[in-house]
Amino acid sequence: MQIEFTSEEMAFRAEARCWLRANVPAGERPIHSDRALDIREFDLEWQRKQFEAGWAGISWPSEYGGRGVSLIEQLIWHEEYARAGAPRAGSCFVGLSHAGPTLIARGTPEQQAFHLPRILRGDTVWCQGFSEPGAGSDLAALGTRAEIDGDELVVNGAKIWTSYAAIADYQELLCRTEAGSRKHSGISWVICPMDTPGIELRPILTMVGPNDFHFCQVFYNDVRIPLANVVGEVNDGWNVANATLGFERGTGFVADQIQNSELVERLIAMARGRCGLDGLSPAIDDGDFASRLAMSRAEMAGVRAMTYATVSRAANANPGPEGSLVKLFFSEASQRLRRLGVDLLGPEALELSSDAGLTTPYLRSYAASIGGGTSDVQRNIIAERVLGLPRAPRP
Amino acid sequence: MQIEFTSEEMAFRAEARCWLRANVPAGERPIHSDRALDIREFDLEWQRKQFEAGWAGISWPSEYGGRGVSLIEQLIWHEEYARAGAPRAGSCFVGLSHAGPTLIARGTPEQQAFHLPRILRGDTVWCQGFSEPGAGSDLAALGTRAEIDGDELVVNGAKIWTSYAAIADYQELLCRTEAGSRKHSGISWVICPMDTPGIELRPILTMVGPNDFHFCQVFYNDVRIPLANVVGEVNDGWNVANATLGFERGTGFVADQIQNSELVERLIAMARGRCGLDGLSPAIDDGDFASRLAMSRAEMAGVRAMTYATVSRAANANPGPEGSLVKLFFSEASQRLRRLGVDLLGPEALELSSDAGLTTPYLRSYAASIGGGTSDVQRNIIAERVLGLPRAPRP
Amino acid sequence: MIDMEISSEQRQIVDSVQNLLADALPYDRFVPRPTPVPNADRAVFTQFGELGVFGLGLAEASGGVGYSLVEEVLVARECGRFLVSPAVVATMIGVHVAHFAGDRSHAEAMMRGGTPVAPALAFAPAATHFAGKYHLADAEGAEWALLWSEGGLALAHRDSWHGAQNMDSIDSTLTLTRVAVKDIMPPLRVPAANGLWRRAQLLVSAYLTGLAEAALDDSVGYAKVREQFQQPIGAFQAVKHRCADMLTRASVAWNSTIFAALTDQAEGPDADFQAIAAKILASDAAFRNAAVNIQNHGAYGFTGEHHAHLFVKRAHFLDRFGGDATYQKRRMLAANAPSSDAERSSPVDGLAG
Amino acid sequence: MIDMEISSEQRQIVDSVQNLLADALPYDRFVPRPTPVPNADRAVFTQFGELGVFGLGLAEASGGVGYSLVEEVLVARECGRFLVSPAVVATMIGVHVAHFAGDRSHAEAMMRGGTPVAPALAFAPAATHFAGKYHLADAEGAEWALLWSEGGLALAHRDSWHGAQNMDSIDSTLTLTRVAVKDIMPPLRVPAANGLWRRAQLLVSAYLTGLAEAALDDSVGYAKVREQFQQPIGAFQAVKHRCADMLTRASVAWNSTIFAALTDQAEGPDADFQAIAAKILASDAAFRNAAVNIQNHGAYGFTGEHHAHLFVKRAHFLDRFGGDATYQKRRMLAANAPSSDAERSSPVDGLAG
Repeated sequence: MQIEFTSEEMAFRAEARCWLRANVPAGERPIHSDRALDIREFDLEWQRKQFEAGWAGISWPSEYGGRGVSLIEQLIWHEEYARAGAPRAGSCFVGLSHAGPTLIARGTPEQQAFHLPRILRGDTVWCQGFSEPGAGSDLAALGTRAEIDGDELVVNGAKIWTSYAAIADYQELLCRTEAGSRKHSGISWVICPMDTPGIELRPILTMVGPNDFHFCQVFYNDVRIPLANVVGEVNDGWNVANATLGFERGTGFVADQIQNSELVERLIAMARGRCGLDGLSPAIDDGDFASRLAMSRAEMAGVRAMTYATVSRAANANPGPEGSLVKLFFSEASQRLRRLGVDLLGPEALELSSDAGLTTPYLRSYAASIGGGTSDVQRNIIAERVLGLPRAPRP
Repeated sequence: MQIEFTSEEMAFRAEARCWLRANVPAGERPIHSDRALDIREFDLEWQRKQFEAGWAGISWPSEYGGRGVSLIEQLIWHEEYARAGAPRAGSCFVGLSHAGPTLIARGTPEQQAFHLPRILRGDTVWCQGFSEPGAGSDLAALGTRAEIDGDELVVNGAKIWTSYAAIADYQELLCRTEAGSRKHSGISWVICPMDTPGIELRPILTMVGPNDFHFCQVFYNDVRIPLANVVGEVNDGWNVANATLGFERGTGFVADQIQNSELVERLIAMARGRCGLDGLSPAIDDGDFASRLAMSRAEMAGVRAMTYATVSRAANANPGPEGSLVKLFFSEASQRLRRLGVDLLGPEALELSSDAGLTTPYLRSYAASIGGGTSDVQRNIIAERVLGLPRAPRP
Repeated sequence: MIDMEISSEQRQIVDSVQNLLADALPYDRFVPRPTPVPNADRAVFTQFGELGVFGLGLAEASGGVGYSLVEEVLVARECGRFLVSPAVVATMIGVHVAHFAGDRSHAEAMMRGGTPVAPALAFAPAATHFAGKYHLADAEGAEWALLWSEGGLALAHRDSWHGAQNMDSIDSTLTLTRVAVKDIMPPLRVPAANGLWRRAQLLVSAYLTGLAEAALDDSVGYAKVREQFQQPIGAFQAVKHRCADMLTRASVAWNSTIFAALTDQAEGPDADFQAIAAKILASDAAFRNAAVNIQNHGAYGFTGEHHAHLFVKRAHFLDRFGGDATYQKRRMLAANAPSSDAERSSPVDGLAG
Repeated sequence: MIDMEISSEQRQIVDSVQNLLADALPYDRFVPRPTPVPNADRAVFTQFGELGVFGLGLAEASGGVGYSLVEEVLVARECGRFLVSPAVVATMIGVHVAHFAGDRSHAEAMMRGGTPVAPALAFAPAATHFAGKYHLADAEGAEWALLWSEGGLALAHRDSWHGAQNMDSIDSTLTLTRVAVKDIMPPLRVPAANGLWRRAQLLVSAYLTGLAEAALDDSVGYAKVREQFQQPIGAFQAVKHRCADMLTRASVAWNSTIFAALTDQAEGPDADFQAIAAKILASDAAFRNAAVNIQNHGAYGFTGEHHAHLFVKRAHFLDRFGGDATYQKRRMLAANAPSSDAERSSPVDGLAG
């Protein structure tokens, strides 16, 4: 066992840090969805900048145009990325972390040649079409169907919780290509151009704010997609979708984790600097704030240790269900931390856009234990697949 | 709505308070079970004292020799009882709160005439024989069988978690009198004299301390009990056992609740008086102690409000599954409070018999969410019987 | 006499308020729109006034309906359930403040519902006077603000709101206005010693309890119909147990609130103690039930299309009204315990000691 | 290089310790007896000594086995799993204290396992010297006590234990002795600045992690075989989710502990920070898993016939060794954050910043 970086890794860190500090966009990333095109432009411009400097596709193999660095260097990159205050990948996320890697794993040379460079150099935005209304945590209940009609698929159905649908060029779309199939069989993974006739969008307001239409519901009404857009085999979409599950092997949320660690430090400084209830002593002396801050600080250190362990394990084995442990712990610790932030902030927490900037992310943190598999789902995975406890009886 | 005591109730309180203050035993109740006979003698003597002064059977109707007071007066009695520091009923509890009331509800005149006065005047100790090894929360899985042989029952099987079995004269025993019956049918409620040949005891050590053999396992090997000892109809024992469920209608744990309220006050005083980590400022300024103390104080006030509400509801209706709400909340709040006590106490908490007397009851509090129906069982009852959520699928 | 059950007369009051709310202020008034739309609840304040909501607890001789704090608590709870603008609570309290301050004409105007009172959330609730910074909730169209500090309660006319500044509100259905008040002691005020603050505290606790209860009802209703893995999610023990815990918290909150109200009515020596405990428990129940309700709804709970998020946001407003949980916990420790030695030594007491 | 996986060489060490423990110190040594029987674990300390447990992390040149803190951490974790007397941890640390203080002969005697060291739990861990009141755990037969305060670590010979008084112990398998130490600075000591306290802290964290893991294993094993309502209780989501949370906590505790140990080995600037975080997380995991394990066992978990209760009681001892959670949280806030500006401004750092 050892945690000590090689001189190459240290040099990589220095290079990444140096470049990031110099190149991170100065302005704030737009957040309101009435400025959706601004968001697209901001995200793509930042992606182009990374591409031009050779940082695009940090986790992609170099033969596909990626940076092709080791897992540890990816970790270093994400750490430095977050510490430099770089903006989240945003609308480029699905292309870089899901669609691109899936094409690398299962796409045809033609699919790869067309799409991968466009993703990397910041030309195209992708969105995801996995979740469906009514299916919730039960992904196998997928009902969007695609009939094969000649060399085309004819898609009918609906998807939901699709981020950036309104500004995406393509969607990774899961649909049932075998009528009557159940659960995980008979599903295909399809590249769906978002300008295809028959696609309609309904923006969904989140609880975060009056203009936060982060998700869309996507309706498909006789949407005709070339059969050549299927990735992998027809009816093998479930496996194709899972091909990328372990792609970033635990580094995917490093930037979020670092941001939360930095948030703890900021809150500690804030609690030292602000007066508490009596207007005299600092808030850190007040009630249980000190204890909650200390616990959050320890928890975020714990999250980092978990991620390092995941990266370490990934060097030897494919990632297993243990990823659920990090997800479960991190999402709940983040929610505690975000709530602590608004409690410490006090009156200003009622202001959505206060200078402290704590309220909006606090509200967004309610999604942490829901998105990407609810905490209940994570606990089921841990109990059944890691601990080997019996599955609950199914009716 | 109103909470205001009548002059009769106030007079009752004054009388109870006055008598209790003057008559509560001065010495400590023995606790170690190597002094089991001392415990029996202590409990019975205190019961006799209450009987002689006319306080025995506070919840029993006067026609059966009880004090026959209203539910509110019972509540007042328990409040004053706890505040006077009166010892818990201990080995007299089952007779007074379960066996006696069951005989009142379902016993024959002969059973009543023999047993009730002996319970009231502190002659006999009763124990309970409901739980069985392996049955746990699933009471309907009862397996102790009793064959009818002439005018006798022949009992074979085992019971567990029987408090005071070693010093009890009688046991309220549930056994399966109909071979092959399942769940709640075919069970009888039997008065089992504990000196009947064929009964063997195995004391069970609790986690509380090295001599805390609070429970026994009870083995029945061809134990012959007169058929006349069946209470209610043969095979109707489940209903007989449930006849007393609502007997004290929410007042049964008032003394425990008051004791916990008084514990909060004591801990607050202790936290004000003791130095914290730095040896200078009081512990109440330390970390999260203040917050936890405030929360416990509020929670115990909440428990009291819940109990008053239960008593209020009982005046109009039979107690329903709502009792589980108080049980669930009280047991978990008590555990938090007991843990807070040892945390505040600090080093001395490692001493089982320290002057503060906080460690033993802290350890005992681990049973609070298990005994009398685990918290899981309470939550199932609340969800299914109060909220009407669907029962889980059974295999 | 321990009677914590709702009487048939009280049931009638609750029913009539529920009917009005279900009719005039259903949850679907919060259907999201492209631009935020603050609530228009004050449009029905005159109906509330006609129904007697604002004068419910004031004596008939003073122009009120002649009921007590208890009936006001019952109504405030329903207002929480229906997510009515918290100005309704502030207006209920405002009537008493104006009345105690001897201003009958303003009290009557408030009772009619024509002059809504906005809750003022103090930046420094521990101050012993009224000057300072406040957030006003839903102040548009309000005539008064209800100030609340350790100095007691006071009404500040909108003319005395200095430097009013509209802020983006965490809850887009409630406007949020920063104001400064310069009056150390505004003319229409009631000192803390009067005990009216307990009434205010309990109306806030009742509203918070209503939030906790409505969040529970929302979860239970959803758990019975929403299916996952071919069964209602309410059959899953995780969901089931969360709902059981929600009911437990809501039940503790309600019983503590009504117990405190009855203690206040009976002039019990522990009225302060109970009022503080009730606020802590109700606030805790509201926050936790609101969060669990979102979780129980999954992604749908995180949207602005369902009203689950409003329970969270309202809890933040009401928690701060009269001082947040951190402040209440400090007061809880400073309060006198109900079973003090003083009470014990008295042979007979008027209220259960 | 990020390698947090146990190497095959380390696996051999763990296996040999596990084999010894399973053989010599199985859980059934705690079968309850009518009178309390303190553990007799020190009887196998010489076997531990022969196996090299006590000199594991000391350089070969100094008479040790020549492994590092990491291997000691792996062994301490197994000791926690098997509920070995915490004197084993104190003895492991004691060897280093004696060595640093230059007392080779005592270090060697401790390494052989012939002179056990009892953990001394300070009544005032924040003191900057060593004089004061202590609880010694399992001191019968011990030659030394390991004192631990903000002054560092020190060994107090049993001749210097004043007013030794045996107290009823919360854990009847561990004797509890009150003693007073009068030496402000005992001769065999290591100042806090030396950093040996981190090693001690991490061995304690590893033991606590072992408790948390063993409690989890106990629950999972039971949940698979114990049936209620005709199915293994592990099929109930409530039990299942509690077990998942137990694993999560144990996993956080272990990874934090080993991460902190590796940081210490690499002389990372955040070594203090990580060591404090590890103790907080390991202590939390031990307490909570131990309590949940009792709950998962129902009434059986509350008995003294099963060893579930010992995880709780050991957690209380180990939590206090080096200062309890309240104290650790205070230190956590006082520690320097790992990503301090100082580290950031350096273009290249030796350890992940």
